[in-house]
Amino acid sequence: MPDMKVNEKHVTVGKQFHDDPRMTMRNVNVFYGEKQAIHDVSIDIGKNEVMAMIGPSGCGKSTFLRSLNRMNDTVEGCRVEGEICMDGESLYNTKLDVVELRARVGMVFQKPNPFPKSIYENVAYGAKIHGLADSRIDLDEIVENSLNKAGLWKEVKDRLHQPGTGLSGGQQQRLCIARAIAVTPEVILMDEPCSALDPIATARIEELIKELSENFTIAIVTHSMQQAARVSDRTAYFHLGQLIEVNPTEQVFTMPEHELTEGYITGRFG
Amino acid sequence: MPDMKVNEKHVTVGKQFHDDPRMTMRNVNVFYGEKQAIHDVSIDIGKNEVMAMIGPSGCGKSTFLRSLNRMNDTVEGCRVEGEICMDGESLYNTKLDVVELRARVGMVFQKPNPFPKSIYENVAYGAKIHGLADSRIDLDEIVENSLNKAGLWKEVKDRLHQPGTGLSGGQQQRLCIARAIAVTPEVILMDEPCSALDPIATARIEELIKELSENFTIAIVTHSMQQAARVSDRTAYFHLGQLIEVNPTEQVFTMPEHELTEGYITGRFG
Amino acid sequence: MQASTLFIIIIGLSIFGYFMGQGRALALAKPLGGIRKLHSLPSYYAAQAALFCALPAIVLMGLWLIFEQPIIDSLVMSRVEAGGLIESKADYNLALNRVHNIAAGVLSREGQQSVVLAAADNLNAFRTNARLALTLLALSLSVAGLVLGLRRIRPDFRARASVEWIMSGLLMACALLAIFTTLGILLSVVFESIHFFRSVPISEFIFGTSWSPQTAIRADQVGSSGSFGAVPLFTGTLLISAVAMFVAVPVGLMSAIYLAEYASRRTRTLVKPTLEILAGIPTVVYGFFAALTVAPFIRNLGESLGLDVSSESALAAGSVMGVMIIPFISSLADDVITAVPQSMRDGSLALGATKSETIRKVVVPAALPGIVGGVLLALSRAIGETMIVVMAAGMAANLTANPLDTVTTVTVQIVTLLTGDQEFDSAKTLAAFALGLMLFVVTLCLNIVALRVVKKYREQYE
Amino acid sequence: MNNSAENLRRIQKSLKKRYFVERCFLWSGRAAITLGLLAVLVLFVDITSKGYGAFRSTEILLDIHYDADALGIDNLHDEKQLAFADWDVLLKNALREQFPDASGRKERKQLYGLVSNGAGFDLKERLIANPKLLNTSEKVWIIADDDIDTYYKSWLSGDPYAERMSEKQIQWIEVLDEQGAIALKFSKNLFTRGDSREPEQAGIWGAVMGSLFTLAITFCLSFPIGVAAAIYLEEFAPRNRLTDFIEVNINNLAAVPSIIFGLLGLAIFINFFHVPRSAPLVGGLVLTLMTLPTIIITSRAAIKSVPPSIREAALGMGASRHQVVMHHVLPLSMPGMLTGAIIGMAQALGETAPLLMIGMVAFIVDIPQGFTDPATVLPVQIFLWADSPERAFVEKTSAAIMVLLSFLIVMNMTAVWIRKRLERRW
Amino acid sequence: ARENIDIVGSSTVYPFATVVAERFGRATGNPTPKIESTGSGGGMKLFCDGVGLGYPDITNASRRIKRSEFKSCQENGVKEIIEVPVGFDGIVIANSLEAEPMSLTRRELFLALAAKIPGENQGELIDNPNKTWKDVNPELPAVKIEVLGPPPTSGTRDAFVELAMEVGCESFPWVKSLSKSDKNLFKSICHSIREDGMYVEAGENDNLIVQKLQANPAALGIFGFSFLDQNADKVRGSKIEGVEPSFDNIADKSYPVSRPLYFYVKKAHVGVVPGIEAFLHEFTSEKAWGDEGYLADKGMIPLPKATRDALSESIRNLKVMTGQEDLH
Ligand SMILES: Nc1ncnc2c1ncn2[C@@H]1O[C@H](COP(=O)(O)OP(=O)(O)OP(=O)(O)O)[C@@H](O)[C@H]1O
Ligand SMILES: Nc1ncnc2c1ncn2[C@@H]1O[C@H](COP(=O)(O)OP(=O)(O)OP(=O)(O)O)[C@@H](O)[C@H]1O
Ligand SMILES: [Mg+2]
Ligand SMILES: [Mg+2]
Ligand SMILES: O=P([O-])([O-])[O-]
Repeated sequence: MPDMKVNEKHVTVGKQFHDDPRMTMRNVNVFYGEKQAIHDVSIDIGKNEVMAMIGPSGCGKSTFLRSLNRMNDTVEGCRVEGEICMDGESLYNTKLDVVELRARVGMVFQKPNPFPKSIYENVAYGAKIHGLADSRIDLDEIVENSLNKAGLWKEVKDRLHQPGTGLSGGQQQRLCIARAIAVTPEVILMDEPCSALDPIATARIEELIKELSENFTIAIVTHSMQQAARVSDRTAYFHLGQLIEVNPTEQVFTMPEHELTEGYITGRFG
Repeated sequence: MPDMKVNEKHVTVGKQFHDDPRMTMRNVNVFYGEKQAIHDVSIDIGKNEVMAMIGPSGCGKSTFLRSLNRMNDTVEGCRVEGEICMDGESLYNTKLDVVELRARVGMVFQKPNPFPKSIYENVAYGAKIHGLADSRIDLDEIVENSLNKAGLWKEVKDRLHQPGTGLSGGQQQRLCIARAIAVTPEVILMDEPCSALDPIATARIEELIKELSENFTIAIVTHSMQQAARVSDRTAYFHLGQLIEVNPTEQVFTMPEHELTEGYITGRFG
Repeated sequence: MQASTLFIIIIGLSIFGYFMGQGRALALAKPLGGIRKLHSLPSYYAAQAALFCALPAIVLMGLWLIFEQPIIDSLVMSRVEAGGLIESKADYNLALNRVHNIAAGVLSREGQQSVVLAAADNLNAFRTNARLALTLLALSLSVAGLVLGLRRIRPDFRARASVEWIMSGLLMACALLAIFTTLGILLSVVFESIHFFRSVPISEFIFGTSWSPQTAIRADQVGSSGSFGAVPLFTGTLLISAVAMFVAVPVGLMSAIYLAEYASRRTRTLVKPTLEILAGIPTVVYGFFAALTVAPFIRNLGESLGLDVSSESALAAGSVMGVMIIPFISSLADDVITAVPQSMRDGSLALGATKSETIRKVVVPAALPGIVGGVLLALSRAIGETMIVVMAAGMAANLTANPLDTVTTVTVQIVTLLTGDQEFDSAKTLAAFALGLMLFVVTLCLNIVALRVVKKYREQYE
Repeated sequence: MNNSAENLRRIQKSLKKRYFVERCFLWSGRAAITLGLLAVLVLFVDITSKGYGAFRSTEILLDIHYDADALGIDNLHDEKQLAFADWDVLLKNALREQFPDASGRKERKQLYGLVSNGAGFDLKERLIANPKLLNTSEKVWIIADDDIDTYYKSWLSGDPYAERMSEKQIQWIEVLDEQGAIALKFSKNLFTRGDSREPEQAGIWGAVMGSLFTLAITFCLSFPIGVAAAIYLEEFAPRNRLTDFIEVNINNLAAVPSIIFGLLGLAIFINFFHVPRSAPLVGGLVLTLMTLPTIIITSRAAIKSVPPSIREAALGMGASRHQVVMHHVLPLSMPGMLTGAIIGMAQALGETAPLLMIGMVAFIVDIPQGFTDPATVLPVQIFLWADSPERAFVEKTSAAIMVLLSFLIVMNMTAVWIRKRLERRW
Repeated sequence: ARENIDIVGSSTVYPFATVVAERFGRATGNPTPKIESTGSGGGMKLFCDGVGLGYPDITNASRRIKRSEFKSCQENGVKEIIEVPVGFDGIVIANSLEAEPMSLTRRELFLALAAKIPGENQGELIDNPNKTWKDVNPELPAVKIEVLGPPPTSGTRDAFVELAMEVGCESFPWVKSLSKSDKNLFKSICHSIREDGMYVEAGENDNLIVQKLQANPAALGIFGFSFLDQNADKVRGSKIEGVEPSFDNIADKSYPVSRPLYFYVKKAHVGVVPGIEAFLHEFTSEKAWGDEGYLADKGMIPLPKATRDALSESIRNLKVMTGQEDLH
């Protein structure tokens, strides 16, 4: 990775903000104990927008993503400062019901983490706890639909009641995607959802993202720039915990504004 | 995924065998309980060869890879049939020393699994148990070298004694690679080693693979065909547990012999 | 109505409330387009109604049952007292008993004073009335709770939050119980200890090296040689516990490892519960075994080796105690070792580690907090164990580190002092409380240290 | 970095030693298991060899004549008559008839000493159950005195213990034996009666019921409370000084000598809440306090070992923390919690010391019918019998231990069965 | 309300009280009294805590009530106490049948077991130097002194000290004279048992001592007569002053080390808890505590007939203690 210095008091370049934002983040800092993992990030994610987040490994993409549905709460010693709002309501407001928030802001984790339960139970879980199904038939339908959308139905339809942990890596990843979309969240955060997927499955997921973006807001972390280019409206480039540049995806990949972004993009093709 | 049928008694097409093989597999079948995950696979991997394994998610790549250093032993209900030999010696020979085998055949798992120890301890672990270092200084050197090769040294050199589980996804993956190469195995099995890596880190690992392949044998599972094209000498295509085609990488990507391979390759770009 | 019947009725009512709540929630949801339109799952609305129905009524019942008797008694006795029969507390108690037994029909009514007879009748009347009142109150509270709980069911009512809030309260109350127990224990030993430290200086007790309560400090024995130095008791406890841990830790830990990592499932399901039997054999049995089988064996063995072994050696008591606490370590450690994710083992094995290396270097460290918990629990048991030592270790308070000698422990002294033939305010008996207090303080310190250490070496796996 | 060939050489060199360590490790595991099992075996064999004899008791066949006159009874429904009747007379008459050779006060007394002290009351019960027997005769197996029992058993095994027997008695027994009128029968008393001072009349049913009631209370309180406390501490409590304090406290409570819990129970439950002394209720409460730390500690260890990623997954789905606990953590840690319950309950089942303080170390004949009747428990019964002078109690003691162990095994098996069903490795 | 009689107290009296209780229960149809074995002191504490249903009706004791206890009883309102001596318990010194029979005097016992013994000179005290019985008396075997006995908290121990040690101690005239002049010193000489391992405090379980003796023939043990009675094939009682510890010898007082057993009844509870009077009568009936009574079968040594008769008279009248008795 090119050893470029980040200016001490950095300024994010590009179009950080959005006219019709669903989520607004202002001056967000995240710390793991002493260590600061996110520095002063301000950005909007618009309604029906797909926002891609790219950046070198360890730059804080997952951390930032996790702070959007307060999953960072579960990490001991992790602290979030600044303002993160969804539809104008602050997430870190003590009055906010974090459970409801997480039901509205779904998440697919970087490492697939299926429950040690059957495949069916894995997918049905969210629907069950949120009361999305009024009957067993509803539930079956939700499960089938979700697995179908995640491109896993055909592979697992004969073994729905076998443990989810007995699936292959990619299957687990798709299971986790199916599980997340089964509760039809309004915002979906995906942390490298296709990292373990073959091209065909990846295409399926990308299609899904497109489909979902018609109604929902999606933030996706990815290492594949092609993928970012294919699915996202805007792309944010992170570097060492700072948000360097946000711009329409087209522009980021063709004429990045910031030299760091350029370095990263060309480093790829160089 | 195109719904093409696999012929009942299939025949692998292409150049399955190698003149100077390090590992020879003949009629390998792998079962999880009742379910057969690998069907009658025969293939050679040559000395100083990089073999890429591709195929749709769930087709048995990880399973096959794991049977090459007998990691399948640890899965309850998993059974391997057929002959797998390294340098002419059968791996499933009861007399074979599986510890030595695994020291010689290193493995990087699909899901990064760092030990709940410090970063340093994670990398030094193999060297310590095998007694590869005579002194603390040797050990420090091994750790630094390995981390460097995996492209992680710069990021973690100030926090060597913090837990490896506190790293980002990509960092954990590189940590596991560093851990595997620290014991200098002769054969390295890598299960999607770059799935969570950004392009720069990926490039670093690919370079590493090239470097290692001068002396060693490498089998790599990957979903990125570009990656396969960049690093491998031959490519094996798996489908539903069967080995469909093995051919020089060039040929597989330009004019695959089997229609299934072609479907998979073009499905990607289509 | 009997309290138990009432209790069952309330529970029944609350079960009924549950189904009512569920039905109501479902009925509310239907026109809205399914339960997704409700804030919470129907079961939460139902649970909310059930809790509202049961909890207040049961709390009322509990309080009522605790205070009913004293209040009725004082009501009943106020007449008797007015009758001028009562001169002292003793009279009061007696009269009260008489009233109770007459009321219960155990004593005949013949020859009793009329005040007492009246009081007995009163008592019965009060009781009947009180029960009636309780029944009515509890049932109406329960029904009121039910109605309120049901009325609160609205599509936007945050039933889940409400139920979970109550549940959290209950959970916390359970955890706080530990504090109350501690408080209770302290209270039940502190006063007597203070009493004790009035006659024996605290410094002598803590630092004295001679324990010999045989010539106790009685009023008529000023200056005699009774001495209350607790040091030998604590070293004795330590010695025996050390011997016990020396037996239990290796055996327990190795058993756990073997069961979790090497043994077949079948062996494991058979052996683990078999070992657990060791924890349930009455300590009296162990005591006999230690005193009559192990101790002579060790003595004879020692003699044939030319060693001077006491016939009630710390070794005998300690090793038998060690056997008893094996399952505390083996079962607990087995559970936590089994819970370490397979991927940790895979990571190590793939690097060419042998199974034992994997276990020693990866699995056990990852499971360490749980294992330490088990070991601490076993150690605690060893320190607190009484019967074995009473029977096998004797009561000679020697200050020694030689396991072949006989020593005594704090618990032995507590038991003999408390159950022996004493005048009850003698320094001897009080010493038991002081010992209890001191043991409490010492183990508290040990535990604080242990907590620190565990925190430091904790390896959290993913 | 060292090159691969050099490393391989080193690895191969190290292997021998490492395999040696591996083998030692494996063998020490086997040795540990063997040791543990051996301990169980030794204790079992020891106890069984001492106790099996108690399951049969010596009985003597006598021809009993229910003589209303001798009894001084005319109405079997008159309580008063029944209470004052001299039931032993029936036995005495029967014995005198059987052995007319007994002459003189002393010999007579020895003769009457053949049968149990309480056997007269057994006849009373027999007669009341079947009033038609009055003034008729029947042959009845009468339970023998404990000394006779001890002698007869030792005599059968070829090593007679005759210290407490007179010449005459020995002769009589030989005669009875020839007639086939003395035999070992299954000891029904052992399983149907409460405590008694006469070993041949003593049974453990009272103690079994006492244990049952006591443990029912202990389990119903300590398991839910313990699990709840563990859940609170691991999953909900903020990590601060207070929770550290609670944690230390709980660990510390485990080390409190059990007798101190007895003191506590005495102060709180008996003196403050006026729970009746000697009742299973108070015993159960005290044992609850005593087993709570064990259950809490084991449950916490079990909860701790649930991988955090599972919690994350569920939280990420929008599950509340309570749902995470109920749906994931609890099912996954239940086997460990059951281990805690097994050990805790086993401990409670075998405990005597705290019961000393709350009056459960007592002589109680009547079988407890509820949670507030005076009762004793199995280990206390063992403790009391072990301290009795009568030698026949030695085998009774061991028999009681055997019963306690069976109780324990049945109790554990249930829990183990559940635990096994819940266990999984992930 | 409580219907059963509640008895607490001495573990020594426990086996006797329980027989009576059982017979009482079976014969009368009353609920069988509940008897706790708490030790004499513990029983006395419970007993004296007050009157009323929550407190025991009767306490057993293997020694007489102490003055301090009596006072405490009075203070807590337990004013009227009926004292019932029921019989004797012999304290025996026994060893395994495998070992040589022993014949000891109380002086020898004192010399073997005291912490300090009088030295050569008048008024001098030396740490007990005796290691073997031969050191005590050259005619005794050269066996190491090892005596298993009750701990200082036990009533049996107190009785042993008073009945054996103190008498042996008084065989030294200058010590005896101390009993008038310096009572404290006298007690500290005569009542202190050595703590250097020769005297092993073996707990209160007499059966355990018997079995330990069997396992260790070199040792002697101190315990109640009934245990000797039941284990005649294992242990043998040593002669004291040439007298064997047998039933008859204890009864006629020729065996010197025996102590009286008592129980105490709250008069206030008579008529409050049903059956107390009947229980008293059962316990003090000839068929129970008489020479041929069932208590004697259980190993209790009866009181002399005359004493019994006198007592049963006063018991029938529920005569209470006056506080003028000669209590310690
Ligand atoms: N432990 C197991 N038990 C049962 N079935 C298993 C287990 N592990 C894998 N399988 C099944 O075996 C088949 C092959 O799995 P494998 O992990 O080898 O796939 P893969 O090719 O590595 O896929 P991916 O690219 O998604 O990792 C899949 O159908 C999978 O569901
Ligand atoms: N639990 C933790 N404790 C301490 N440091 C952490 C923790 N998790 C992440 N970090 C550190 O914070 C930084 C950002 O991590 P993050 O996981 O957000 O990276 P990322 O951008 O997702 O990288 P990747 O692409 O490799 O997943 C990294 O330096 C990482 O080491
Ligand atoms: Mg990440
Ligand atoms: Mg895979
Ligand atoms: O229990 P005792 O008081 O008789 O020793």
